[in-house]
Amino acid sequence: MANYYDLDDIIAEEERVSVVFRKAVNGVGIDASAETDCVEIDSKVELPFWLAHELYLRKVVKLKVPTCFNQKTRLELGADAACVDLRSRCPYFYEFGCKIARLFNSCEPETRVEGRDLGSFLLSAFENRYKEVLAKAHSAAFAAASKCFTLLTKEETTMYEAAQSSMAAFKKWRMGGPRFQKASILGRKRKPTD
Amino acid sequence: MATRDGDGEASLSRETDDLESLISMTDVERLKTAWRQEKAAPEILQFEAALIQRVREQIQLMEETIEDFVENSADPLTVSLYQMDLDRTQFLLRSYLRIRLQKIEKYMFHILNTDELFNRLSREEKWFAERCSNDLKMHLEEGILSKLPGGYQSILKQTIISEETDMVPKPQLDAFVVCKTKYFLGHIQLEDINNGNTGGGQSYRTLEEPLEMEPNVMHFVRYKPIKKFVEEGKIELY
Amino acid sequence: MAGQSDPHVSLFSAEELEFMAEDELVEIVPNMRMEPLNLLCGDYGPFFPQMVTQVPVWLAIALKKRGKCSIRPPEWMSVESLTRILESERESQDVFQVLPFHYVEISKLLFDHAPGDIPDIYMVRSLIEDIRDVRFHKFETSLESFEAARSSAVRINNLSAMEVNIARPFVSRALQAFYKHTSPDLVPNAETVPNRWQQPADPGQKRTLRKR
Amino acid sequence: MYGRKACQLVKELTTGEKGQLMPFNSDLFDQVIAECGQHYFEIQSLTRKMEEEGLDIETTKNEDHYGSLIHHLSLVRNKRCLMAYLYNRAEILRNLTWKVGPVLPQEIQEKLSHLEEDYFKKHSASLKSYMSKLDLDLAVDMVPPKDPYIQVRVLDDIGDGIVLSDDKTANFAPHSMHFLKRTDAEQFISRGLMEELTG
Repeated sequence: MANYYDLDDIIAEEERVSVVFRKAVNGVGIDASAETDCVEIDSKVELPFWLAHELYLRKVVKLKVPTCFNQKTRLELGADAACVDLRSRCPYFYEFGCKIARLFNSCEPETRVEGRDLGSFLLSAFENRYKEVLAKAHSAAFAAASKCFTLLTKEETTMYEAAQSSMAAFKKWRMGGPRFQKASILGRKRKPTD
Repeated sequence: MATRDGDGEASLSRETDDLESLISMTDVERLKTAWRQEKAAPEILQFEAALIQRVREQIQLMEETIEDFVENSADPLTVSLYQMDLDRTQFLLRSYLRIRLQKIEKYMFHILNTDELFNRLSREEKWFAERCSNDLKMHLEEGILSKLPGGYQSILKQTIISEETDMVPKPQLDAFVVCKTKYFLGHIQLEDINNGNTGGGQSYRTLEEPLEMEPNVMHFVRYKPIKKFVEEGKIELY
Repeated sequence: MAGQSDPHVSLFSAEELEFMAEDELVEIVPNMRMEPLNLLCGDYGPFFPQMVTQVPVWLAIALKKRGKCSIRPPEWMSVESLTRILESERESQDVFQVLPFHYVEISKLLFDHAPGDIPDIYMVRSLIEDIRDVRFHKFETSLESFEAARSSAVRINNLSAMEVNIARPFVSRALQAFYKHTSPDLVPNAETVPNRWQQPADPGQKRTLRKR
Repeated sequence: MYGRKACQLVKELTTGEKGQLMPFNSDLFDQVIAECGQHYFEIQSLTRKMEEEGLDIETTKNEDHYGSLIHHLSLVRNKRCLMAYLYNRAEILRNLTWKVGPVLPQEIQEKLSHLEEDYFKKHSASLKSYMSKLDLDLAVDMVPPKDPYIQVRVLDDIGDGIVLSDDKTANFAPHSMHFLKRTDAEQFISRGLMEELTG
C-alpha cells in the first residue's frame, strides 16, 4: 500500500478512466452530459481513478482499459520501446498501469480478460526502456539527453535524475571547492547589501 | 558490527578471529560502523546506548586533555592533531544522532504505534518522538482535521470505518540496500512468505532460489529478507 | 550544503566517503621527532626522523600540510601495478579487479595534498582515471544486460565505495521497480515470470552482474 | 469534477524548482475545506431522504445510497490531498530547521501560513530541548570535518559584537575576510551570510 502522503501516488490516481455505470446514482454532479444531478444506468462517464476504483470494487461501474495501455501503444512499444513518447500519453504510465492491473486481477474473471496481461506488458516496457534511460543518463550530450527526457514517464525521469545527480555530485567532489554552501532552499538571487 | 555491549547478547557462533578483531576495535571504529548502518538502513535501528555513553566519556576526557595541553603551552602541532581527532569523533557522534532524529521525524507516528521500534530509541529520543508527534498532530488538527466533518477527523485512519491505520507513513522495507557479510550465510529466503506483502495475498511470488552469501562479497539486496541479519550484526550495510 | 548527504540523491555524500577513507592507514616518513599520539581513533607514533611509520590518511595529510613528513604512496599506486590492473580490467568484460575499497578517495587525497611524494604522478593520475572510466563503463554495460535483474539480490563483487555510491541511486530504484513490476498481484500468471531457479544456466555467458 | 481542486493543491507542491517552497495557497486550501463541508451536507441530505422514505440506510443500495457513497469517497479524497499538502510542507519545514537554524529567513517566512510559522517554532523548540537534554549541539558538523579553521568572506551585513564559541567577539563587516572556527562559520554560511574561501 502506497504511502498516504505520497504526492506522486496522489497525482497518479487523478488519471481519468472511462466507466459505464451499472447502477443509477442520485444527487451527484459527475456526469457533465446529464442535465440533472442523476446518473442513469449505462451512462458513459470519465472518472478519476480514485473514484472509479472504489466504484468498480463495489460493482457500481464497469471499467475500460485506458487508451494509453491499448493495442496501439503496445505495438509501438514492441517495435521501438525507447522512442515512444509515454509522457504525453500518461506521465504516470507505470504507476497508473500497476493500479489498473492490480484492480483487474483482484476482481471477477469476466473483466480480467481485457487487462489480464497488462502487468507483464508493463514489465517488458519498463525492462526495454530502462536501459535507454541508463545509457542516456550517464553518457548522452545535453541536447540529446534533453530530447529523450521529454519522452520519459515520471518514474523514468526520477531514475534518470537519480543517475545524473549522483554522477554530478561525484564530479563536483572531484573538482574540489567549498565544502560549506548556502542551503539550497534559500533563493540564489539575493545580493549582498552594499 | 559491534555487539550491543551490556545487554548480554553475546553471540557464541562468532569465530575466534572475529572476537579478536572485535576486542582490538576502538569505540570510534564501532561508532563508525553504527553510523554507517544507521545511515544505510531504511528503518531505525537499536540505539547503541553503551557505546554512545563510552564515546561521550572519551570525548569529554579528550576535551580536558586538550585544555590541559593549551594551558601548559604544549606543542601547537600536537594540540591541533588531537583537536582534529576529536573533531572527527564529534562529527560521527553528531551525525549518528542526527540521522536517528531525522528518521524519527519522518516515521514518528509509526514508531509511536510500534512497540518494537519505540523500544529501540534512547530515553531522550523517546521524549523527542512524543513531543514531535504532538507538535505535528496539533498542526494537522488545527489546519485541517478540526475543520472536517465528524467521522473524518482521525489522523491515523482515513475514515471512521477504515480497518487499519492506513494514513501512517512507514519505512520502505522493500528498498534495496548494499551489504556484505563476514560469515557464510546460506539459505536467506528472499520472498516474504510469512507476511505476504501482496494486498490480496491470493498468489505468491514464484519462489527464487534462497540466497547464499559468501563472506566479503558485496550485494544489492532487498532490505526485508536480510533485516534480521542486520539486526543481529551478521550483515553489514554499506 | 555540498558535503551533506541528501537522502534523495545518494546515501553517502562523496565527502562522507572521503571521511571514511581518511581512516585507512598509510606510511609516512617523518622529518621531526614527536611523542606518541594517544588518539580516540587509536595510538600512533612515536615519530622519529626518517623512521617509517603507519598513520591514518587524515593524520598523514595534516602532518604533510605542516611540512612534517612525506607520504609513501601505497604499493597499488605505482605505475607498474596500475598498468597491470588497467590491462586486466580491459581484458575481462565480467570481472572487476581487486582494488582498495576506497581507491578513488585515497588517490584523490594524495594527489591533492602530496603530489610531490608520488613518483610519475601524471602517469599515475591518468592511469587511475582510465581504470575508473573502464570500470564504470563496464558496470554500465552490465546494467544494460540486466534482464536477469528480476531478482531480489544482485552480486556486485569488487566494486569500490565510490563506485557503489554513484551507482546506488539508479540501481536501487531500478531493482525496486523490477521488484514491484513482478509482484504476483500484477502478474498473476505464473508462466509469465519463468522460474529462473529451474532454468538451465547459460554456460556461455557469465555476467559481471549476474543474478547472484 | 470532484476532487479536482484538491489535486491542484497537491500538484502545486510538485511544480516549481526542486527543494523550493511555494507560498501557502490559502485561497485554494479554504475552497477545498469548503468542498468537504459541501460533500458532507449532500451525504446527510441523501441519508435523510432515505430515512424519510422509511428505508434501512444500512442495507438499502439504491441510487441515493450510491450518491452518498460518491460524496463520501470525494470527501476522503479531499482529506488525503489536504493532509498531503500540509504534511509535506511540514516536512520541508522540519528539514529547514536543520539547514538554516531556528530563525526563519524573511524570504521563507513570507511563504508560510500562520499555523506553519507556529509549527516551525514549536518544532525548533522541541529539537532545541532534545539537544539541551543531551548537552550537545547537533546543528553543527553537518559536513565531515577537515581542518578546525576555515577562511570565510562576509557577504551580508551581520553586524558587530557577534560572540563566537571561544567567547571572543568579532566584527563582521560586509566583504571582510576571517579565519574562523569551522563550527562557528557553518550556520552563517548555510544562511547565505558568509561564503567559504578555498584554494
